[in-house]
Amino acid sequence: MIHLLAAIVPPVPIDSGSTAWMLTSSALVLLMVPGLALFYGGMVRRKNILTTMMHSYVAMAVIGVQWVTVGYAIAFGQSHGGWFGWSWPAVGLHGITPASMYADKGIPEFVFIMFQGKFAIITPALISGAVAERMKFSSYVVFILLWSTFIYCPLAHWVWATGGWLFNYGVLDYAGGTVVHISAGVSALVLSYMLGPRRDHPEGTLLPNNLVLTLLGAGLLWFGWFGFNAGSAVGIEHPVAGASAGLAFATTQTAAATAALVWMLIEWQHTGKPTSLGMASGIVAGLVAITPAAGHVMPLSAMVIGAVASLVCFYAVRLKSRLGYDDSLDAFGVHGVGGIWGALATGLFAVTPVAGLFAGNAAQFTKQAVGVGVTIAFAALGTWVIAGLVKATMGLRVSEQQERDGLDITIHGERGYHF
Amino acid sequence: MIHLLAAIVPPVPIDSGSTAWMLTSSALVLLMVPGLALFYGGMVRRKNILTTMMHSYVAMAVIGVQWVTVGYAIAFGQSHGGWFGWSWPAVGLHGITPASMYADKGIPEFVFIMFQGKFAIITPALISGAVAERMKFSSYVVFILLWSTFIYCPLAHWVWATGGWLFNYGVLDYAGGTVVHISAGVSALVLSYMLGPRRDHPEGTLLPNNLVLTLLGAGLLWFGWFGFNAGSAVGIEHPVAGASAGLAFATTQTAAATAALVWMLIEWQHTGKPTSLGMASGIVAGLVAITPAAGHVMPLSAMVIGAVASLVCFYAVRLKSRLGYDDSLDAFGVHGVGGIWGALATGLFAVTPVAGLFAGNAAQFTKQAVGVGVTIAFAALGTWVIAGLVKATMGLRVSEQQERDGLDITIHGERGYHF
Amino acid sequence: MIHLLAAIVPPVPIDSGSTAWMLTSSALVLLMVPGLALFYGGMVRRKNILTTMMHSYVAMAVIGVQWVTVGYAIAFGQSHGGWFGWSWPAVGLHGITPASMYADKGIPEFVFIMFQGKFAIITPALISGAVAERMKFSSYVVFILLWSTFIYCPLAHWVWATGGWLFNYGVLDYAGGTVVHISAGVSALVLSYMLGPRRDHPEGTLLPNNLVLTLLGAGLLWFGWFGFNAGSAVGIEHPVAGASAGLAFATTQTAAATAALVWMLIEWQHTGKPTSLGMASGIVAGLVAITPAAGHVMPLSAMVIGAVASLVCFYAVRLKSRLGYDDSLDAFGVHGVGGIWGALATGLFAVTPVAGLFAGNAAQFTKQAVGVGVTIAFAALGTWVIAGLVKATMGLRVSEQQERDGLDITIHGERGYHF
Amino acid sequence: MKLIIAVIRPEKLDAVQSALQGALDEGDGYRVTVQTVDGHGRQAGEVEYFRGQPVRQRLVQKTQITIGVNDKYVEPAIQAILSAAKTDKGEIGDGKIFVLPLEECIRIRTGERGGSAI
Amino acid sequence: MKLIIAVIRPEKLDAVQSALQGALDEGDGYRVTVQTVDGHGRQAGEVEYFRGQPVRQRLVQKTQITIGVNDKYVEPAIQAILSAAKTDKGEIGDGKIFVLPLEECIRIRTGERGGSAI
Amino acid sequence: MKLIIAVIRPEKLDAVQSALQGALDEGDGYRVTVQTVDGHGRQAGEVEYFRGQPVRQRLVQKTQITIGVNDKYVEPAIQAILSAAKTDKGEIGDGKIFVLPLEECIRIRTGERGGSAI
Ligand SMILES: Nc1ncnc2c1ncn2[C@@H]1O[C@H](COP(=O)(O)OP(=O)(O)O)[C@@H](O)[C@H]1O
Ligand SMILES: Nc1ncnc2c1ncn2[C@@H]1O[C@H](COP(=O)(O)OP(=O)(O)O)[C@@H](O)[C@H]1O
Ligand SMILES: Nc1ncnc2c1ncn2[C@@H]1O[C@H](COP(=O)(O)OP(=O)(O)O)[C@@H](O)[C@H]1O
Repeated sequence: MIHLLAAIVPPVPIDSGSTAWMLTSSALVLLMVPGLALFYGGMVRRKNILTTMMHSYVAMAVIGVQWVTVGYAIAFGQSHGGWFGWSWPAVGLHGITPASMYADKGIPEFVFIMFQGKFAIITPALISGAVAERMKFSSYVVFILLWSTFIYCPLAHWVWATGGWLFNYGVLDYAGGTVVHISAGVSALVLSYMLGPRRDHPEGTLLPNNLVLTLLGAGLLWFGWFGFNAGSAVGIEHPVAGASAGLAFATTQTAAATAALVWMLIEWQHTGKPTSLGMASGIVAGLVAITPAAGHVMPLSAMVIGAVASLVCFYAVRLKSRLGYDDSLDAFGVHGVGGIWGALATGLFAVTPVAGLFAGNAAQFTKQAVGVGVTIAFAALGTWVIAGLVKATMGLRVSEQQERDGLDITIHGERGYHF
Repeated sequence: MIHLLAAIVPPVPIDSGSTAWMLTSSALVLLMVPGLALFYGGMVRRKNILTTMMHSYVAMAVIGVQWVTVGYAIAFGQSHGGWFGWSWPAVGLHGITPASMYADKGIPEFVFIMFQGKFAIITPALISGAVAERMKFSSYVVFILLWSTFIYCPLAHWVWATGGWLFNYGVLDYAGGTVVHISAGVSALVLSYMLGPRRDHPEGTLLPNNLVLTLLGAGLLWFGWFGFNAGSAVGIEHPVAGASAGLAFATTQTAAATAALVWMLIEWQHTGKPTSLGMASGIVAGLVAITPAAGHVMPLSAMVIGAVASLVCFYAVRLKSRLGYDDSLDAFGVHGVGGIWGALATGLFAVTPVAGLFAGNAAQFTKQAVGVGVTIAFAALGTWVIAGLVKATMGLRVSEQQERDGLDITIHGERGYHF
Repeated sequence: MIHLLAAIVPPVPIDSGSTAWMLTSSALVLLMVPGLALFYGGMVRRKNILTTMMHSYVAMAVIGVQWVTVGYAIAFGQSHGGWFGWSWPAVGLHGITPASMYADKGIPEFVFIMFQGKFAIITPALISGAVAERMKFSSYVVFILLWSTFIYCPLAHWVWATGGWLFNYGVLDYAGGTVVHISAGVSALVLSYMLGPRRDHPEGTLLPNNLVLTLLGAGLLWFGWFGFNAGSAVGIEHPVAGASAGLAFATTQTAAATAALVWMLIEWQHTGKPTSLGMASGIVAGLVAITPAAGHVMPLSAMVIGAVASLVCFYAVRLKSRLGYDDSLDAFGVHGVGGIWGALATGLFAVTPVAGLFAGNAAQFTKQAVGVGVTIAFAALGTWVIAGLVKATMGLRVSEQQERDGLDITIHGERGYHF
Repeated sequence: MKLIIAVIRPEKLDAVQSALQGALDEGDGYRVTVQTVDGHGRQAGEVEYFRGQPVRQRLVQKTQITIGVNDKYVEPAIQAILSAAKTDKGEIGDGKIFVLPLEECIRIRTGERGGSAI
Repeated sequence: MKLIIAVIRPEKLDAVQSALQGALDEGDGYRVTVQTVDGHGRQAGEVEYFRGQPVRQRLVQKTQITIGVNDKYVEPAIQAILSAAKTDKGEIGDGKIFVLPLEECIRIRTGERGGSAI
Repeated sequence: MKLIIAVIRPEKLDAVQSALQGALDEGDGYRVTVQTVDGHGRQAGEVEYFRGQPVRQRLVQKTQITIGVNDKYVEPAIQAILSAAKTDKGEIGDGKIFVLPLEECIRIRTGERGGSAI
């Protein structure tokens, strides 16, 4: 998303078509949260399904409140030197009226705020894949609140807000390769190291309780991702429901399909078993990788991006058993690695509105690499500090007995199923 | 929804953006019905899951037909003294053409009819939460048909149709606090008294069969509710996809998030267990309470409305064991109580297009109180008469053995799961 | 969908409202694929749930790639004598730019391509209902790839592309009665004969593993179908989000509701048990039958179409045990029979933009009958050839032991549930 | 010592547990192991419908309870089950009780054996 | 009286039930209690995959059937199970039959005891 | 021959299986049948919450294992279970072992009977 400072553009009348699409997109991105809850929830053991789903749902509650309170102000308020935003009227949105328009896009500012708020909600929820089955729920809640405020919001400001320093430098991130996926994926990796592996992890009979949910979750994510990516045309053009949105929709669809196909073929080749979890993983890997590139590349490039995404993620996931960390549901393996590939690939394949390496503009690739490097460093360091603080004060892990008996009954006082 | 009489305004050309948003909103509201089916279905015991879901699905079938046959004519036909509507061309929609436009909103009348029809469908389905696990299916079908025709349609006319007496009086109900939630919630309460409690209820080992479904249902409801509330801008302004819709979207999101957070905190405080059912209940309570207020209040007020909604609903739900009625899934506790609070809160916090008490217009609060009182009285009395008739002729309850063996197998000849 | 050749019309500016609706519709149709996966997946036995869902998901992967590679070129490229299309720039979409507009509809061509691509994905997935629980997965993948390329794409060209011979002849098919449902349903029948029945089929204790999924799937299908049908206004008028879309939305809703109600009443009458599977089947039958007629008929006609759809499909499904083929999940009984009825009914009830028999234009009924006949013949013959080839080279069926142990574990190396 | 295995109606489990508590609890609770089974007796399985076609299940869902008891508690346990598991007038499907000889019983927590471990 | 407990392949249950019906039905049906179990014998558990990583299950799903019979029906019941539960040439995983002494049997519906209650 | 039935904590199953393998495997694997049960012993059931209202479950989930053994393996099997199923200091809920006389054992695959079939 690239956008201009609202203050300096003359008011534009409401464009009902663009507003319709942005309302729809915001709703679609919200639906990704239950989608993610199912995707992750299906993969854990029965005794931890509710707590895993709650990791996503509680983000809707906590970040939902944080965003309208201060999050939006930090991410999209008046820029302070390119490092963070702050605008008093944006606090609690108290100074924004229904008539306030967002930039020159013909949509109410409230709609833009909501669309962005959904991104702020889903990003910390992505991290939860790494901490499944062992993190204390209270610590998780505090962690995502701090992480969103001190990592996500500034990063969104750097990359997406007019005046953000990476925005000024020229990093392209259509819908959140760096801001959303790399930041979440890298933080997931750091957190999984800090937490340590699940106690019964190496023995490894940790079979998913309900792959139907995982498949359904992947389907809802795919559906919602059209809002995520094609709605991000809001950063590019007016009307929002136009050429850029159409392109982003087409590349999103193409990358997801190709990645799903390639992951399946890799599995068929390796083990002879094309799994449904592989199908779901391929879908998500393709969607992640195309995110930063969606409105910048052509569909044939999206195919390549999707195909390579499955290749690198498939092998990244296998790395984990060798390196000994326990990224339970591969938040880093899929979102981190897929996001890094996608952000770099944007620098390779971009054609609109800026050219990438293959279109003769090597400088863009450098910018993308810088964007990736900065995001990795900031997210890793920030997570290490925040999680360290939480560990020192509240602890990060549940007790051994809670882990053994399952987090659903011990933390939430419930069981997922009573059959 | 406030709207003008179609007949007296000059034709307005199609506004494709508004039409796009209203088509989307109508589809979103339909999706709330499966969402509700899951929300409720997950909470009952395994032996009653299908019949509980069927309570929602059959409303799509029965009210879906009733609405296009006579429902729309009663609710939105030419007003007869403000009490009910009737227009011959609206019967079977036979006099409405694809070119018929709705009022001055730039959308085809068919789209408005469909949007409203989805409200008519979901409202009786809400009631079903109170009758779960013991009501005769045939009686339920007859009941909702009569209830929709003689309670819902007139009430919608009173409050929403141009010329409706409560509309003229000035009651604000943006998307259905009185018409939908209070009417359904109060009727649920009356019905649960008339049915009596489930036989094995007081012993109380009635644990939900599948909370995953309940969480997913709450997620789908949240998603669909954006259509419900932000689509209700159709009553306020042109283009429909504009400032009012943007505001309604923002308050809906904010109230739901805040209510979910507050319900969780209350539970944490009370029992030490933040449950997933509490999360789902908080979401729904917040959505219910913001419904009448959505396009009338600012986001900060939405926070207060959501927070208080969880407080009052949480305690209302606990009341039930003391008062001895068996509102199985808390249709009254959440929709009735949340709706009453929301309708009153609209009178407190409204700022646009009419001011409420806190903005210096105490009269609006009085109007809201009258709206609430009238709705409670009408719904309670009407339900008592209709359910009384059904009880006298068909009976309301299943046999003891059917209740024991479960309604799925005895009424529908099926079991939810064959694992 | 009726549309004009893009080349001969002057460029039209982007209409953001139409684009918003087509983006939304495309997303909605994608969601129908997970919806179908659940609808079918819930009906099979536990040991085959994943493979059944994968039949739908793999279509997203395989046809998703095929469509942007060659499918769109064959279906909607420059017509070669009305028989098939081909345009070099459409191959890999490499010659299409974000600025390319579709015909005179004010939407980017990419959006039209995506919308159509979702139809291409779901159609072969519909067939999978007939082959459930016994078809080799690899053969299925090859089959749908060939079937889509050599049956679906040409048929879409004949009926929907400017210059297609059935299009020129005047067959009406608003959203895919012939192209989608008849072709899939008839192919399903042929395939179920070629495969033979499941080994333990006649004994018939084949109870559905999870009807909750089937109900949810039917709900998602209903929701997505609004995009399928009301999005198909793209073939009729500009703006797309206008009168025709509104009509199609209204008839879709009405037919689905009526069919659901009628199927329930038939069951109540026959067995005394109104089942949830009947509810789900009625919904789908109604949606199928209204598909070709959606924007051509009035709501009262939609009621008749829906009611008759449930009648004919209910009895068609019962035929199967008498004729001895094993169309496991009634892909022919519902989609084939419902589609034939719908396509013929379009010739009876059409009023806009062309009249049908009851409006005095008997010729239209003849055209519909020809369209139905041609589709049946082409699909049956084509499937017989393609499936014959696959059978001769790869075989169609799994081994006896794989069938006994379930396809999930033997083919995909997974189990749906670990409870 | 005996091992009592009883197959009962699922909906009678609560009543049977209460009756067993009455008969067996000596202050330290009563002990029972419960499982879900499917049975075939004179009672026929239920009929379900699949798209209009009736499918008769061969089996009916039942609940099986297993109790290890010292000899003097055998008869009280049987009486408790009989009284609580029987429907009003006794209906087909009420279930059955089997009594098996039990040679040894060991409490895992303590390693105790025999009658006191039960 | 004996209590026969047999562990068989799940897919053989239908055949075993039919065979038992043939061997035991005296006109008032046959009686059996069925449950789902997991077993470990010479047969190895299945391999599943989780994101490309093979996971070998230690246990295989089996079906356990329990039948209380009078002494003269013990051998017919065993033969019925043997004939119906065995795969063509007999394969590892076909299962096992255990026969236990049964001291008492009580029909809950009537309170009858002993051989006639079985 | 004896039939050993043990009720243990579900989370101990892996350890018990390994211990049994150590005690019983003579090169052709060890044999055991496992099922999920619900138990009531001195250990109380868990408390769940339904909209703020606590619901105490009467039963706790347990795992039951069944092993047919020849007489000389009875004690090793018991010791294996005891050592693996017991929590550190022994806690309420650790479970129980029952030993029943087993009259006959038949391998379905071969029809072998008796000690060699076990
Ligand atoms: N002889 C038996 N062997 C195994 N299970 C039995 C036996 N008799 C009864 N059962 C179990 O008890 C359940 C109820 O039996 P029921 O129909 O009441 O027996 P009856 O027909 O002897 O009165 C059956 O479904 C079955 O699970
Ligand atoms: N001695 C035993 N004790 C308990 N269960 C047994 C025993 N032997 C066999 N089983 C059960 O029977 C199932 C099938 O055994 P199988 O592999 O056919 O035995 P075998 O290896 O002796 O031929 C096992 O999975 C297990 O559930
Ligand atoms: N006498 C018994 N009869 C049946 N099951 C028993 C018996 N004793 C124990 N169990 C089973 O073992 C489980 C654990 O028992 P536990 O609480 O450890 O026993 P104890 O209180 O004797 O130490 C119980 O939940 C129950 O399933």
